Amino acid sequence: MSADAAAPARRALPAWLQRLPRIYLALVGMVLLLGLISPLSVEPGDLLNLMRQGATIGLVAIGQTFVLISGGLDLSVGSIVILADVMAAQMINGQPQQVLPVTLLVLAVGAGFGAVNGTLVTRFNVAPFIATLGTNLIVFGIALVYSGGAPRGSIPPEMRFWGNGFIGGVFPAAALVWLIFAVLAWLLLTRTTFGRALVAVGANRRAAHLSGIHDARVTFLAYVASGFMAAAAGLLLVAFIGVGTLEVGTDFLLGSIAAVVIGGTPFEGGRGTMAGSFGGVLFLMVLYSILTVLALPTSGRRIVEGVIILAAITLYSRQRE
Amino acid sequence: QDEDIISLRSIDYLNDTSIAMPEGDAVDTSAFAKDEPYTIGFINWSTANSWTVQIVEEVRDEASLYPEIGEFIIVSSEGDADTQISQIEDMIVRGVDALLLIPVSPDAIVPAMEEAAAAGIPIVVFAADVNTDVYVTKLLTDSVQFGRVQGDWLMEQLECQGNIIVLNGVTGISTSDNRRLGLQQAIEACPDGGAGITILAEEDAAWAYDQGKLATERMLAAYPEIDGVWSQGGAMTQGAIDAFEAAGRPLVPMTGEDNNGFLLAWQARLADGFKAMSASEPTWQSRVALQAALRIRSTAFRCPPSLKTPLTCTCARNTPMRTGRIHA
Amino acid sequence: MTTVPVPAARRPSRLRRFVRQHQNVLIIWGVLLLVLVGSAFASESFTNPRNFPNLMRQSAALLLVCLGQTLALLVGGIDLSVGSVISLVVVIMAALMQPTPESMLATLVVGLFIGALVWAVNGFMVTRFKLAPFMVTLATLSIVQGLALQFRQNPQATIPREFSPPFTGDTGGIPHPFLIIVLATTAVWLLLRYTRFGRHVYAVGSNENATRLSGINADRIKLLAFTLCGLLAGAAGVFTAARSRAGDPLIGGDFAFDSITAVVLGGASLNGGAGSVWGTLAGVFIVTVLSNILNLAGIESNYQYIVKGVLLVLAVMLYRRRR
Amino acid sequence: MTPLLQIEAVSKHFPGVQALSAVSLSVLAGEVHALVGENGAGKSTLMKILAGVYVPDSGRLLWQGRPVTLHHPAQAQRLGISIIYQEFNLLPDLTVAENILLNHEPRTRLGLLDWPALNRRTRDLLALLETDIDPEEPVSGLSVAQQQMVEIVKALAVESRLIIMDEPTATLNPVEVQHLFQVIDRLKSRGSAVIFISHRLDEVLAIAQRVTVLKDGRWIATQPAAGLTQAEIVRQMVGRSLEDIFPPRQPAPAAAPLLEVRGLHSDRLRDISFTLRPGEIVGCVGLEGHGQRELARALFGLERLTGGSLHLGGAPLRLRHPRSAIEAGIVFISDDRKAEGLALKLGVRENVALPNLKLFNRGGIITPVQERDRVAEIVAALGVKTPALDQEVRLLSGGNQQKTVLAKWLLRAPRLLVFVEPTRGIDIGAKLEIYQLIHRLAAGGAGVLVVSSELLEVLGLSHRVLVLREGALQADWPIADCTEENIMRAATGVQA
Ligand SMILES: Nc1ncnc2c1ncn2[C@@H]1O[C@H](COP(=O)(O)OP(=O)(O)OP(=O)(O)O)[C@@H](O)[C@H]1O
Ligand SMILES: Nc1ncnc2c1ncn2[C@@H]1O[C@H](COP(=O)(O)OP(=O)(O)OP(=O)(O)O)[C@@H](O)[C@H]1O
Ligand SMILES: [Mg+2]
Ligand SMILES: [Mg+2]
Repeated sequence: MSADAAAPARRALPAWLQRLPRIYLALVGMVLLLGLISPLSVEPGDLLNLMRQGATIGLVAIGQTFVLISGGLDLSVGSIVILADVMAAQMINGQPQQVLPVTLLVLAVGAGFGAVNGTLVTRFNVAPFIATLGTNLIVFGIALVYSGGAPRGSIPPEMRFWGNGFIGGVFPAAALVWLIFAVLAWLLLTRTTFGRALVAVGANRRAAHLSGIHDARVTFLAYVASGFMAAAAGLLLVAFIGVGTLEVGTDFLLGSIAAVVIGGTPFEGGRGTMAGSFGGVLFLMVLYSILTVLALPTSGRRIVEGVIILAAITLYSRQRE
Repeated sequence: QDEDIISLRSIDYLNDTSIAMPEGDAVDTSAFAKDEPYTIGFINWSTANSWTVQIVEEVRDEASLYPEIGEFIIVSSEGDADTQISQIEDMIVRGVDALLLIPVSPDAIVPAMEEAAAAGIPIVVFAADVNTDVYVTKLLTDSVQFGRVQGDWLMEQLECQGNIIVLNGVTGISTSDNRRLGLQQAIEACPDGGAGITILAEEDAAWAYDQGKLATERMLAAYPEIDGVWSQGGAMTQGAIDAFEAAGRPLVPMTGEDNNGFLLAWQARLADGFKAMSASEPTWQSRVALQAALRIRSTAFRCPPSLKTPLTCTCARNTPMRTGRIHA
Repeated sequence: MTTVPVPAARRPSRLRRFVRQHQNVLIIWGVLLLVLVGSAFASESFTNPRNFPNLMRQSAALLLVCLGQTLALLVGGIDLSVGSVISLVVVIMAALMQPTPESMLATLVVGLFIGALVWAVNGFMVTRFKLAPFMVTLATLSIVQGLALQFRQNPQATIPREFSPPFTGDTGGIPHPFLIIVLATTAVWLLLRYTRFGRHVYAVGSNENATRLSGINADRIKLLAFTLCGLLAGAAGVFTAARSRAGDPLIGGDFAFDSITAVVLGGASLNGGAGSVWGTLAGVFIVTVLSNILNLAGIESNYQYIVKGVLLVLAVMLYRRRR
Repeated sequence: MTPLLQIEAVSKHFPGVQALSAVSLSVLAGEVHALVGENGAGKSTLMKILAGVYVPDSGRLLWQGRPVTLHHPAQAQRLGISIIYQEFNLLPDLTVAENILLNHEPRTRLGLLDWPALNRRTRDLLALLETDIDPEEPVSGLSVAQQQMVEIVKALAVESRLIIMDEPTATLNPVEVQHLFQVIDRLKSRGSAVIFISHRLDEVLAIAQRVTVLKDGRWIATQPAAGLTQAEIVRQMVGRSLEDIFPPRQPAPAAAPLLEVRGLHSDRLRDISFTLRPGEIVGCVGLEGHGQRELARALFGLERLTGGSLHLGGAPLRLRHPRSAIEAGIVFISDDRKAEGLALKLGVRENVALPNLKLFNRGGIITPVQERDRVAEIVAALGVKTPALDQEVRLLSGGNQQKTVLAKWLLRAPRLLVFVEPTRGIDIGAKLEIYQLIHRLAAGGAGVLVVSSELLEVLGLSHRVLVLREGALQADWPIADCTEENIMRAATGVQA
């Protein structure tokens, strides 16, 4: 309707810019703002470090993107991250030769809980909100029981490198892990039949079903991917921390959803990009830096944080009519 | 570690005034006397926290020593006052013979506590303060003092001059707020009233390693000159240490709390002259609380309305690895 | 062409239609019944007469929030900010309230007003800028929490003792929370069922565009529904203030997830247009009873998580599978 | 006499399309004014401008001689304009009564909703069309045709001066169309004006006083219906004359049956058996709700069967999922394109590619170039009018949406095509193309089953006709034996 008037102007932009998720516009603005109030925080090394800081939540956001596109929601990621963290630390227990087998096991466990979510949603028709909320409680309980509330164990330096180290002394290893997964996920979403089917299922499940898409299987796989990515994030987190802990301060759940939605994947699904989610996570990281630099008390921080998120989504993520 | 706990078992805390210092006039609790077995309820404030896990383990162990305990119910409020109110109400319905309570909020749970008291349930409050006197006894270490001790140490290290960064727990939770208050008092106690100290940045890091490290990284990126770190939690301090080293910045004096990871990290850097201190609230206070509850119910016991457990602290002069109660 | 009589379709009996139309609500009440019976077996304290007022008190605030949440979900929204709103209401009421009846009444009104105001702002953002309610309320969650921390007093301000009885007391053995639950549920039900506004709420959530094309100002309906949602959150804040009598800036913490859980349990759809007040009521009771029985039965927190998660999923499975 | 409504030089541009270019038109009180044109000619756009949904880029509207601007549907309603949209705008979770009286709900003196009155008034309104829809039924449980009835009744619920009907008859059977025409006559005699849009030109000539033709967003002609012929209208619409809309039938070769249906039973089907040979086009008719849809759906695995068997090419068919049907070479075109045919928010390319992803992938990896080429080819072949391959489908005109559905199923040569209302909402030129296409596919050896409520379509297209009544097969006649009359008799069971 009236928004159509703006359309010709938008067409004047070069094609690649048009395709770039609009979050990057906001991201550039935020980096400029950060540079303005704290020039030291935007040196190249610091910007790369932002990518490292975003890596764990970035991995979770990748899985969350798949699930949101399918029209669902995964509330269990936070607990899966914690369980993976606790399991890895306790099982590896400082022994380098355990790293690989435990990593594989933990990823399988994450994917397994994803499969539980997927089964509840597709086979038993449980609303994703409730299914994943239930799993979230169960998985957290398991993490508590497994660790007795006080996780033990530690991570050998070889593995800690992936959380803390720098490749060639400059590029954060964690950021590399994130990038690799993001690119793979992007290919999966845009270049494979699975990705296509996923988008179609999110946009109109009935029509997709009638087009011969295994809608249940595709939805199921989205949850498996989400559980898997959450476990991967847990592994990266434990590599970052070095010990198992139930006391993870990062809010993986709301953080990941916020990043994905800010990145342009609508809450109702049927659309969405990995590049957008990637940018959404970076946006949050820059936002946190700005908040730190502003040195406000928590009350002020929370207010500014909310206002900036509101401003960002108002700026670019207007829902299309 | 197990041995330490066992050795602690035999202690009669209530008669050892060096451990539990009575304050105020003792009251007669004979009105509460009742035949065993007892059903005891314990409302913990959170489960996913190694300090409270230790609290729970110790009280569970202590409870196993007393055959007169018929049932010992442990639930946790997960830091939520509304949940805790409901749990107190549920304990009333359950008809527990005594209630051990770590308050989540100093005021919000008062009406529920009043109700429990009115229902004849003796309450033993410990580990966090509450603004009412309907409990039978209360067992505390002082959170303000905790922050103050940390702050005093840091001021001493910095000679009241320099830039510091602050890592809090969760603003709005009394423990976090009170410790922070203690820091403020320490700063203001400087000869110049604190004018020489600048708080560059301050953040809530939820007592967690990852948030402590991330917050410190952001602060390091923004501020080239940081002279001290006041952190009110050990895991956060450990994160701060790692962040300083990752940024290639020399370590500055840091405060922390009794936490194994932090203490180990500190010990490893002792030789390099890293200065740190650790304050600690004893986890065995839960044992004291349980003993008090049982005495209130079983014997005519003159119970002090308030007990103070000592705040211990480990400073650079001492060796950092203290006796047993550190969870390995 | 010849005109032919169309064979008459069988019209279902009133009862069968009622059952079919209210299938979800009936099933969820069945689930609630199961939970109640199971609880009675699990702990004898559950049937202790004291437990009834207890359960009512524990349900009332959640129910008020959930009624609002139901409205928000019905128009296709969601409210994540409700917990902060409760905190803010409680903090401000505690700071303002003096122990005089006038002051109490005035602060009560202020409390309601704050809730409505927050949601009027939320609603404005959602309708004016076409933003996703999830994101808007996630942002307001943060802002309002910040405000609650800003306005809190340290030490916490308290609320006069006399403020509680009208909300948490009882009259002639009937607990006031029970009356609040009955009144609020009935009022919202009447609103949804017997007013044009109520029907339009369902219409907007069911198909916003179609509603707009019917000449209805969909934005106004949404704005109003959101404001009502805020008003109910404010009411929950008032109740929580009466229950806790202190300005705790974090007391609202769990309300958002608990309320969405209860409402979705009650059959509301996160996509809008579907949901009912009676289903919500059952959902609230299920959530409250679950916590209650786990405490009464003395299940430890570590296991409480697992048991709660399993029961939650089982309850919904029992109920969703029938669709 | 001032016309009720004058449209003066109205233009409307959408990204990539000039939907209307300076269209002028007037509508008189008490007349039925038909609007015809090809798919995408701009008919619906013009109507939405009258309904206050779109604001024209230029031009103006005069209502009883006075200029008006309509920015919101409520404004159009206040003037007395009501509209039946081409795309349904019903609220699935609400009941029929709530839908029909949405925004006009009767209230008691207390201002509360009067549910008994709501249902009563709805029942009265529904009686106008002599339909038997239950006012308390949720709309989601209705068939497409019933939903269309609800849409019509909804527009009649308010006293309007101008009633716009955008393809109201597309889903109705002839009997229902007769009822609608009676209602239109009543409206006319009451002095209301009706704008009537349809691709069925016989209807247009039967009901309209004047006919306006649009082409590519331009006004072509407005003329009295009396004396006008279908051929003339088609010439104006298409720009050339179409000789015979139904291409000559090739006789179906005698061959072993492609599809054998034996003793099919389900909730709605009773003991249905028939065969279909390769190259054969079989029509299937019956009154709404008598099992034709279900029969078609059963062939795609969408109906729960309680008995009977299916064989394709001699091999037994077990259809557990649409995918197994697709893999067996069966395609199914549903009559509910919004719910079952298209993902409206996705582009044309994504929709067309969806059932065919196997064709352009290697080991699960899509090859975009191949995909684009194949989709472009079929889109061009079917003449889907879209500004870009990635245009969101919901922005296409109704007819072009339907063509997109066809495109997605015809990209691969299927063995058996099951069509439900294949030409619903499709203009006459495109219809011809689709018929030709069906013939080509049949000539290539595919079998075709067409379920249609357009009797003429079935008669013009099929080799054989199946008639269903109450879920049972009443007749299985070669086309030579079929007349409109005997088919209607078989369908209704009424002996003439
Ligand atoms: N995204 C989803 N959200 C909710 N329910 C779903 C979703 N996907 C599938 N389902 C439900 O799961 C059940 C099985 O779906 P469906 O019949 O499509 O499976 P399927 O595609 O046949 O799977 P497969 O071919 O692998 O057996 C259906 O009841 C369907 O409603
Ligand atoms: N909202 C929109 N955005 C972009 N293009 C649109 C929009 N609505 C319509 N169009 C385009 O405008 C043109 C006219 O469409 P319109 O719906 O008016 O055609 P129509 O004459 O009603 O066709 P049909 O007979 O198929 O219904 C088409 O090319 C269509 O794709
Ligand atoms: Mg049209
Ligand atoms: Mg299946």
